[in-house]
Amino acid sequence: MKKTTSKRMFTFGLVLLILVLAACAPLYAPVYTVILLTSILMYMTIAVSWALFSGPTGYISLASAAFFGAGIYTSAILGKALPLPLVIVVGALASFCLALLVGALTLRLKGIYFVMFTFGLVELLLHFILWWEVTICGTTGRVVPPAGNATVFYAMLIILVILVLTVFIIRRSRYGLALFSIGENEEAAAHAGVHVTVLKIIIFAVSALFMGAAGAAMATRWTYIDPRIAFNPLISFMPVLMAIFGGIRPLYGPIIGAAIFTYLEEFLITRFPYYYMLIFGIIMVVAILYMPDGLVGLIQRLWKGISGRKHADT
Amino acid sequence: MGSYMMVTILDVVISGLLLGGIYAVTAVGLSLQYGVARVLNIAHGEFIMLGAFITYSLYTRFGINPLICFAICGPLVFAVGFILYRTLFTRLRMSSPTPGAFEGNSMLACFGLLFIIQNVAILIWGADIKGYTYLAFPVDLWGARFAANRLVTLGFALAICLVFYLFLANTRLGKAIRAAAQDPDTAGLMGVRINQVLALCFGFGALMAGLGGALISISYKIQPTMGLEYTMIALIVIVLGGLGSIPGSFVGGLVLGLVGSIVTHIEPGLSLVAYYVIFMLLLLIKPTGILGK
Amino acid sequence: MLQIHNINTFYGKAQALYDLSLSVEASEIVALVGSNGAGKTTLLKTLSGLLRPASGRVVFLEKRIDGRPSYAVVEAGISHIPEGRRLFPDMSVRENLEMGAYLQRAWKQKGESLEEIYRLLPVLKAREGQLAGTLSGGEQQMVALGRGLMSKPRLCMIDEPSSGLAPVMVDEIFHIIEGLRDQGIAIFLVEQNVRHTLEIADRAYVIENGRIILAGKSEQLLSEELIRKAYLGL
Amino acid sequence: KEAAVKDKIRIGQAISLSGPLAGAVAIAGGPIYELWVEEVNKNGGIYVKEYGKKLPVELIRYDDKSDIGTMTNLLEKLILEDKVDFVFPPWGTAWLFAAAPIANKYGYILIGGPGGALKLKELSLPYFFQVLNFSETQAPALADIFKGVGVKSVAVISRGDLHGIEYGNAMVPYFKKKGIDVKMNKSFPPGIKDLSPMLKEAKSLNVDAFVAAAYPDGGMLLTGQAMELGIDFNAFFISVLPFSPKLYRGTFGAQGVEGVMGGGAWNAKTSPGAKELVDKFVARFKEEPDYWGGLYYWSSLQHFQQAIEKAGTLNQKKIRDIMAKEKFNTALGPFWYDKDRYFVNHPGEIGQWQKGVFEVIDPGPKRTAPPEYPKPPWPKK
Amino acid sequence: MPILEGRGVTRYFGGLAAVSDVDFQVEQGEVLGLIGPNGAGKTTLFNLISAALSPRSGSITFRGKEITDLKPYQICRMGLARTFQTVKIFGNMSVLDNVLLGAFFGGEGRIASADAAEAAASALEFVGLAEAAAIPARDLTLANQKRLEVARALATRPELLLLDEMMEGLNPTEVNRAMGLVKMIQDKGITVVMIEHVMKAIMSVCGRIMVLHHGAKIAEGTPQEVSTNRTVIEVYFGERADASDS
Ligand SMILES: Nc1ncnc2c1ncn2[C@@H]1O[C@H](COP(=O)(O)OP(=O)(O)OP(=O)(O)O)[C@@H](O)[C@H]1O
Ligand SMILES: Nc1ncnc2c1ncn2[C@@H]1O[C@H](COP(=O)(O)OP(=O)(O)OP(=O)(O)O)[C@@H](O)[C@H]1O
Ligand SMILES: [Mg+2]
Ligand SMILES: [Mg+2]
Repeated sequence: MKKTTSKRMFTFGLVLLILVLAACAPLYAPVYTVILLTSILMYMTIAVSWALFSGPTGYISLASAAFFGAGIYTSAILGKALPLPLVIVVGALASFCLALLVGALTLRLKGIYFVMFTFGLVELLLHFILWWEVTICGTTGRVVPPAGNATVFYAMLIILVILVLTVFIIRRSRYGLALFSIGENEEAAAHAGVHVTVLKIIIFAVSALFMGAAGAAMATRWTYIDPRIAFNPLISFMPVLMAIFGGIRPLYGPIIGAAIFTYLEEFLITRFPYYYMLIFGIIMVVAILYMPDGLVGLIQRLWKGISGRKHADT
Repeated sequence: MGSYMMVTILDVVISGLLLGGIYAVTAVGLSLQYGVARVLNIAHGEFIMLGAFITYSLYTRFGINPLICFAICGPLVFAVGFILYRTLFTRLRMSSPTPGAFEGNSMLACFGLLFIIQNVAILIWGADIKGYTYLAFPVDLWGARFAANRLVTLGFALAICLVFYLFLANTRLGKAIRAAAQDPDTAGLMGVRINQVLALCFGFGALMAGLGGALISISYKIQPTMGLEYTMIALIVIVLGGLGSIPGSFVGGLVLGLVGSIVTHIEPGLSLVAYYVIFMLLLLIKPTGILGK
Repeated sequence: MLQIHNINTFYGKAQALYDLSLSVEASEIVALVGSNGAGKTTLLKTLSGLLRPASGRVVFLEKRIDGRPSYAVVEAGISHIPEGRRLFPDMSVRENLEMGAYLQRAWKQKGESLEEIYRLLPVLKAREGQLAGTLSGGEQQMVALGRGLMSKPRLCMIDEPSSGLAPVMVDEIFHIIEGLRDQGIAIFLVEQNVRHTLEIADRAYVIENGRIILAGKSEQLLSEELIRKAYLGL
Repeated sequence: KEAAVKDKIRIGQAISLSGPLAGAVAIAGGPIYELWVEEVNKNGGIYVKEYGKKLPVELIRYDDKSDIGTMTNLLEKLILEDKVDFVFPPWGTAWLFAAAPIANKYGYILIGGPGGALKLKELSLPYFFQVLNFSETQAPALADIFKGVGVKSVAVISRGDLHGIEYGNAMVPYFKKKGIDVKMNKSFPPGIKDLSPMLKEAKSLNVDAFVAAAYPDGGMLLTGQAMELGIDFNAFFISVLPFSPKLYRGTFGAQGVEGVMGGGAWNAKTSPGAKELVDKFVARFKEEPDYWGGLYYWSSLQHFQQAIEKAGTLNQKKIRDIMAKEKFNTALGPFWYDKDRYFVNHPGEIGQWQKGVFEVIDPGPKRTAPPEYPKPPWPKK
Repeated sequence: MPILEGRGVTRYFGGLAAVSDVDFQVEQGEVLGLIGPNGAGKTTLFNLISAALSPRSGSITFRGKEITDLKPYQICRMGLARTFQTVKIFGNMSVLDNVLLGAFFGGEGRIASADAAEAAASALEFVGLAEAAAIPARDLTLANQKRLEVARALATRPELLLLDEMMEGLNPTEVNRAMGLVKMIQDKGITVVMIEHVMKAIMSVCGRIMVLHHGAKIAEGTPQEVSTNRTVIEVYFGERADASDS
């Protein structure tokens, strides 16, 4: 009992320390480090929000780009009129509403059908908005007022912290349990009293909320956006890979995955511009071969090896 | 006037089928890989790209007829797929704790493959768009006009899919493949050599991708980065048609082609929007695809 | 024809079978009884290659089969009818049965085998085209049994064939099993219907906590006090 | 003290080496920057008075994966981390939009290469220079040419994006002004797989000229389908594609592309410097350069080099001020920017393939050959 | 007033009437047995009651309220829980979490975490799985998975429990124990409807038995009445009907 509380204190302290260090980054770190950290934060946010819903339920969503894009477009439309925090809130709400609608329509689809529907959603939005702008508005693309590097960094940091707290609370509550049960056997969950549909839709929308917020904040870095940029399918795929790479189940899996993925990619791109895909690909294949349960699995195994404890962990 | 209408309709329908045929060939292979071997092969389009570039090189370098290139690039790509499954994916399947984990892990591995294959292709062929012309002349059919190469392509697409379907539906191996998809352990209890069958499936999937690529290179321009686009189309087609159903993939491909052709005829700007609208509507009406169970 | 020597099997770190040995001869029914969680299913899975024994030997018709993959075991002539039916849910009843005849030598005669199965279990004939996943529990159990017989095995390992069956059908199933023995097929039978099983079996083993604790002729065991208390509920 | 160790000029460029854009980078613009760096170094480098010596140039290239977010990060990395002396532009209009404000923020000169749009002017960024010609100069020239050869009616299709809209919007009024009947005006989405319905419709309307505001992917499909279906027009124009000898002439053959018009344009006859560039390019890459921007980018770099030498320092502000004012002689002749820092002295607006050469057919002194009209039918194979 | 009542309940699969025009009543506090040959429609009837399937016609009322058009979770929260013939457990969740879920979501209104934990623990204790609480549910043997389902259903604090072949795969001694379990459930005041092919259990635990055949009700009454019914013997028990102790 005592041991677990002291372990918990330690974890808490560690998280706090990292947080303080991160929060002060713009004060001591070179500007580019802050920029890099910002994109790491962005991927962390998307990966964690993705894992919030898709991790336990097993509904692999490829709609992240749609929700992220909704945030971006909000920023583009309201960026000049409203202050950044407000823009972020509106972007988040826009995504939330979009996800409610989409969720109500799609969440009865299962497996790959759901995956492809969500992917289709991104493409549909992209092509529809493109067509709308081209034929109805007669122009495409918008200019977003840029914000300072530190501003975007803090915005992303705050979003991530709120997100992590939210996920933590949800996971620890009864609803966390219910989400896992949906992933295991939806029918049985329903017969045990879980209002499966509503729960799925709400959590789906909550995860979209944070993606929208991230999109609204990040748009200020790009100055110019058009539908192709806003609804980039890479934004749907990368977080999934990062989460699988890190380990989907524990909260810190997608966080670690996003950090390593983003840093590794940037490292390779700048060192080996012509071969980085090759190297990155090989690393991915080898990693998955030797870490079948993600980085987190590896860490847990190492940890078990070190601490020598036999722990009946899932 | 009536006959003009008829010709227009014929034109729209056949144009749709011509496009749909290509979609179908690319999808059938993925259907096999995902429906049976449980590998959501994001690198499927890269195999298509390989097929296309091999054909391109053979034709432009050595003047080998693209249709004959089939016999070369099909087996080549099959071998790549088969070996990949035997080495990489079999190991992954054994080490993944659950089937769900295997699906996730194999998708990640496929992303790795996508990067590797694409990069290698860029290093070999360069990143730029390539193309050649073959059978680039018109053929008149009942008053409407079509490209000879596309008609040939459609013919081949039909034939390939048909042969493949008959193979799966009627042979012992075909049955084993379907059983393996549903419960590999129990299929093993029936005497099925699971690892071999799954590798064959993956290989056949790659083979179909290779042939699809060869066909694509005749009518479309190609580049090393073209893969993902075709992967996505193929995914849409197999989902539209019903997962794991070969005729489903075929029908799905044709439906998509037809829809595209009809909408392009009316308002080209909406043709891609229409793809997705149809796709999503169909899923909502029939959540398991057109021919899904 | 089947000899098992000192098999040890683990699930991860947990040991499920301890130094287990037994044998089955041609044309006999050998029963394996034991309470819930004793390791019966584990043993069958180990024999058919779904699990690997950590140590020990399994010899079938003079050939080592331990550690071999399932298909090799089936090819050697052992058919395993698994616990919990394990049908191919998206294939029809007929296709499920045909899969049972997947082995090259059985495939050639699959038509006749199918006739035979339909004769033994006429219910299946009526449901020929239905997807196996939509059958009732008992119907699935019958398909599983039929499928296991399609491979023309020398030895049939059956895991709880009567579970989920109505009493009339239970009688029927035991009847069929006796018929198999009469055709010269050896049967290794795991059953919870202990009395009925011991009535038709030639010999039986009793397994507890992964160890054989008792073995002998069925009639003897039927009168054994321990058996009566622990397994017959008397 | 820093001056003492300065031994080279480092230039950074974040550009698409992989992803969907990589194909276009390779045929339009990408190689020119490499050639220029090699050329400068062959001559010992750029003389910078401040250091009293010629400094060789090093090009640091990163791959943005055709992703804007990555490009902006890499550009800032180049500027902030790698502390390069100058930056070169990324590829593509949207990419320029994102890059220009960043470069401007850090006071880095950015000379726009491939890509650009009128909208960029609205941002009015002092460190941004634009070198390509666009719809506003090409559209009137095309209308003039059409008028001159006697085109009566035209069908216009445009890619559903910024490029297509600008071209589509710009051309139609000029055609109308010249009394040319625009019988069809449609847009198509990027990524479309079948353009034959539009060709067939235009044919059924019996137009003289078919005009497409398209990118290489769509343009290749369009040409291929027109050829396969034997659909001929008296004039056939594609905005972004025919300028590429490698891709366009290479795929369809000199006979296949005979008479096709495209945006651009220049060729070896444009100026002695142009001829020299073609020769150098062929010697280096075993193929001809692109006949739209190739000469422009090349000349803008020569202009840039002379501005540096004149400034005698690597100070961006000083160099910028010189660039904005001064006229220098380059491969295409005198090179200078207008008050918006847009380059004005284009060697040509419209080109046409004639006997394997991409001729400039604008009316006036830029012309290297008169237009061929009507375009001969597609070859029958 | 019966706690559960069905009128003319009918369900087809294609042309097959899996349940056809069945009327039934379940009285508060009783244990009702549901038997019939394989494929008779017993599981389908459970599915109709618990809203896993919707009937083609007919109506079902629970505690006087119409439940025909409700959703499974609503029915569960009203106090009608079930188990599945083909087990549906949450394999990768711990045994305890499986049951905890039922405790949290099964009842009407919110339940405090501590209470839920207690309810889950006592349900596990009740079915004899307390020791296995921490292991993943998929590692249980089939028979124990069935028990786990019972525990999960009990944790939802039901008034009526539908048990679908919970004793499948138990040997006679274990069946005795399971019968004790059912009696204890009944003693808690929970009404039980059970499908079972184990005659010994049905005969000694159930106060009343209902027999289905080809989707229709062919007999109903005390164990005594049913076991001597000619038709039932013919279609269900077979000639060994006397050996009901096996
Ligand atoms: N996948 C698994 N992982 C860990 N332990 C397992 C696993 N499967 C079974 N066990 C354990 O192994 C032991 C033997 O199980 P087995 O299934 O062989 O029993 P059985 O005799 O067939 O029981 P039953 O009569 O219930 O079918 C049990 O204690 C069980 O908990
Ligand atoms: N989804 C379905 N599609 C077609 N037929 C079905 C479906 N579900 C059930 N059936 C059929 O309906 C009949 C009744 O099935 P049910 O599962 O209710 O039987 P049961 O009485 O529970 O039998 P058992 O004792 O064998 O479990 C069976 O013949 C079965 O094949
Ligand atoms: Mg067992
Ligand atoms: Mg049943």
